[in-house]
Amino acid sequence: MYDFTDLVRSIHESLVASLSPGMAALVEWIIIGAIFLGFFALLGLVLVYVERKVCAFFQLRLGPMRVGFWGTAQTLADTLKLLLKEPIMNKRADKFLFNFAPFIIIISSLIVLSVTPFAPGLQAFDINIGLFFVIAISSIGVVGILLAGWASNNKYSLIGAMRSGAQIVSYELSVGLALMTMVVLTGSLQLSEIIASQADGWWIFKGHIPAFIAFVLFIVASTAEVNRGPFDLAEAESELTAGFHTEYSGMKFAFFFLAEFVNMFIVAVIAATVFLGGWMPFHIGGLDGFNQIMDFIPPILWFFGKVAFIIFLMMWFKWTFPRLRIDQLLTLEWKYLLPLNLMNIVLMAFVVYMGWYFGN
Amino acid sequence: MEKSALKELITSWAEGIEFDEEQEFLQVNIPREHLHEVAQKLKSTPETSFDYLFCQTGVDWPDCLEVVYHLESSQHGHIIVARAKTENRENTTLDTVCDIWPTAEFHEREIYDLLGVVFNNHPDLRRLLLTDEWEGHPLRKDYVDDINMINY
Amino acid sequence: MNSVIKYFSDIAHGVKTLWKGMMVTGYYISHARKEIITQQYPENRDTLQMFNRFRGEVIMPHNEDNEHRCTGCQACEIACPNGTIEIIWDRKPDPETGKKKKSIHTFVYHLQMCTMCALCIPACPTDAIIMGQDFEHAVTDRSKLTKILNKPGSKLMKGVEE
Amino acid sequence: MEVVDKDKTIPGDALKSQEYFVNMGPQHPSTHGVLRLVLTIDGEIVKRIEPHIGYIHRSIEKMCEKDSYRQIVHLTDRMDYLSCHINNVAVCLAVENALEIEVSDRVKVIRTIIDELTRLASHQLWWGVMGMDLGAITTFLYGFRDREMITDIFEETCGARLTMNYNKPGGLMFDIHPNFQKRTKEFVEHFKKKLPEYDQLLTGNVIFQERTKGIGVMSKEDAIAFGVTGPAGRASGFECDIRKKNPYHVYDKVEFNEVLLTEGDSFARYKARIQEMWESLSIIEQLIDNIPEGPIEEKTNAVIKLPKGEFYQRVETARGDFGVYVISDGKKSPYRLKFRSPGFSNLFILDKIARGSKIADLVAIMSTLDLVMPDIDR
Repeated sequence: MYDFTDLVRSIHESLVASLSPGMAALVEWIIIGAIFLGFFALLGLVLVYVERKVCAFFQLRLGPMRVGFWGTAQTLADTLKLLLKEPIMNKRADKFLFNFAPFIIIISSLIVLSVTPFAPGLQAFDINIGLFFVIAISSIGVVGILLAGWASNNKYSLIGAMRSGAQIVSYELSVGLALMTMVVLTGSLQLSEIIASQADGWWIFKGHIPAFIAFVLFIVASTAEVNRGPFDLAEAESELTAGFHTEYSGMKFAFFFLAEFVNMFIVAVIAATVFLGGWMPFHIGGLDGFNQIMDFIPPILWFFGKVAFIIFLMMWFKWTFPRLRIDQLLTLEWKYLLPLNLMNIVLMAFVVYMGWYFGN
Repeated sequence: MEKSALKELITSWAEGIEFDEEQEFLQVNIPREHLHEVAQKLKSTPETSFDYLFCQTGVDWPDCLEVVYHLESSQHGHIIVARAKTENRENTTLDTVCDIWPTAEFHEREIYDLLGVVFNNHPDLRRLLLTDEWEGHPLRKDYVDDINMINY
Repeated sequence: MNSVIKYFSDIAHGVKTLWKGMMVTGYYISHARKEIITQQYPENRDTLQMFNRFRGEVIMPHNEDNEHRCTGCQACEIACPNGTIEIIWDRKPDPETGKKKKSIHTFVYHLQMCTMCALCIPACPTDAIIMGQDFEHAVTDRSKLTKILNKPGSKLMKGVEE
Repeated sequence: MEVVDKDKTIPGDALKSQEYFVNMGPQHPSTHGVLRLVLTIDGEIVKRIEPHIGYIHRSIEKMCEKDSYRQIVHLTDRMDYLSCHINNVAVCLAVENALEIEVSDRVKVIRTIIDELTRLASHQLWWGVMGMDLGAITTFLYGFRDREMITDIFEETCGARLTMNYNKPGGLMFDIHPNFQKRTKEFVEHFKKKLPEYDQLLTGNVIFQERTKGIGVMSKEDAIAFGVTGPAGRASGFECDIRKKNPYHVYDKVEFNEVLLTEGDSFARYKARIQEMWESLSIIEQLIDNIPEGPIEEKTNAVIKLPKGEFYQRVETARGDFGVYVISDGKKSPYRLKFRSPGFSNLFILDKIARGSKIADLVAIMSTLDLVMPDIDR
């Protein structure tokens, strides 16, 4: 009913009909690129506003209230301010790497965004190794953080960058394993197929205990991977002032800031897709009437609803918990998350082998 | 320990120890030659065991500088005020007590900084509050500062 | 085996304490409307009520005839620890008796030096100065902080000196 | 077989870690003011800490030498601004003792209540900041919410929220506001409900406990030798509560426990303060309903002159043993006035207890010592 496949196909066909195949492809690239860049910027603005409001309500405050209705234009004004700011740089900094680092981070998060399945037929890049692609690209971001910390010529930045390196290298494992647990169930790495396999119920319900454990592990590990919440050691403002972006100002700082929020969105997208059925409405196998009612809600709303839920969960963590120390962070990964993940993947394989999950 | 018993005990330790007239706390004047020795005994003798130096003050008198040690025993709960004077206002050396009470290290740095009492054997006698280039010792009565208007 | 049990009970305990903390913040976000404590300051200026005793600045009340109660005795100037108050006085002949009498010319109040300790208020024998409740002292120029408390043309209230 | 020399297989200098200096402060989020710590760091491990102070040294002791005794009181507000009332009272008590003035019971009880409110306000702020230092920013706002009620009480009665200067030698500036008792009772009721929330949010939290337990352990001997007092000293088992040792006001008439713990780590210091808040609440509850009638000030001369001699007054601020040492030569200003500030002694144990810990631990230790820089610099 709310399928975008026909719309996308008709645009494609009209372009092919009026232009040469090469030109048509080029135009399509430009359109998709422009859409994603716009979406990226919009996402940053909205998420920053949401974070500030949610944080304020947790803290018995009102948050931004002055610019626009209930402060809705606040982030826009802030962006304007950041754009107008003079970019200052440490005199002894490595100029090329210093300027290059924000782009690595922002490009890596943009690339991952390209596989996001927003709604049926609304996915820019549906490759058959989707999940693998996400895990691979998202670890490029840490290179940017390391470069930024090193090129700043600031000891605080360097400590922050090194922490971030150690953190991401270890938490990558848990993220991968938690997703791998689900791949045992889905049988595919392609995001569209993973969603399609959840038509009769989301995996978190169908896969019950092991899937739920994997979900919790994934949320914890991915929060750490995007340097947020109780795991924001790389920027730990009470210890390292601002960590790896201490020396950045103006738009380059905004890039780091934006990338953090977009990464959070990406993590939420992956969690929503793999565990909560992506854009797939809430279906219960066998109850056709109920399923049809659920189908009336557009998939894109389902998608953004689930993503918002997970983002809210991550904000809830961030504004409740104290920060971990670096050795505790690694202890958590290597002593708790990783063994639990390994146990869980065995459990899941057993469950799948015995056929003890719903909807088989 | 009672004040009189303390008096007797401390008098026997070194020569030249004097006691001031009755105040809230027992006041003992220690000659600077015996300062370190008596301080050591004040801390280590089991009957006195003054192990908590809670206040160390430098005072600028017209003829000398004086350092006042407020001592308390965490075990017995009695308090004594020990005082030691420098020779005069130019030759201002005293022995350090920071090997006996570690907290004295920073109190002595502050006193050196503000009053100019030089403590022998202090491990790290530098200015604490003021910058290293500062001239003079502001808490002395004859210190003149034209910019900041504290005058009498 | 014990260590395995401990391992899992540690995890369960940790998750439980974390959940407890999340319930506290969760309560506040779900009751945000009731619990919010901040005020919107410049917007609520009209309804903002300071406490009577709040010490914002020193003021000298004048009555409707433009009369104040300050005799120029300088007690407040002496009581002030920071040199905030400066009284310039002169001797003018009293119109009734003809005798020369001390009266204030200007009562200078350096707000930039005032610590709001209110030592000048009880020092005043004639209750000429009180603490005002105005706290919005931000100005663009430091010289604006030096205020003259007696209004131009004001004179001493009758009956104060008896 | 070739003997492998272990030292030669590893290219020595290439793998050796190098120590480096980091300036923590004077402008740093967790030094709470202008404290500069020169850290020698090896990786994340702190090898040596050298505090540099004096950035807000205002020479209050020198200023006191020209001020009258009434004027000195308001300067003490600006030292440990979080326990300003207790500092005020210390000077007033010193002067009253020297002049042998006995204030009325009403003044004593009011001073005790406001002392305890000040202590609560200070500990609430500390609790908020402690959470913030460890990364839980929300606690800061929760601490301030409850502190705000106390500052409102202060504002209504004393006229200012922070530097209130409510005392003068001989009594109080003015009587308590008619609403004082009602508001204080409201606050006690409110805070009794909110204090368990502090425990749920931070004390019980597994991350918080991991961050503080066994960190920065201070032995009782160290605490005594370095003169660490207040909750920090009592967490190591050092009985240093002046309210018990040399009772002033009506502390000998109210019932409360001296909080004594033995662990001496950051968590013990944290717990000591939380328990002290309960004790303060109980002291306020015992006194708030029976404030006796009586004059609010005793008559003093227009110019207060202390007799010749020396006077030492100790009080217990939120940070520990605060002392006022007055040497008088019979004039209207003291000859020498020394403030024994608890923070000064508490700061310098940092090097001893934080050596070998990580940077994040140093932040936790520093916030459990509860340093207020104006108090240290004076």
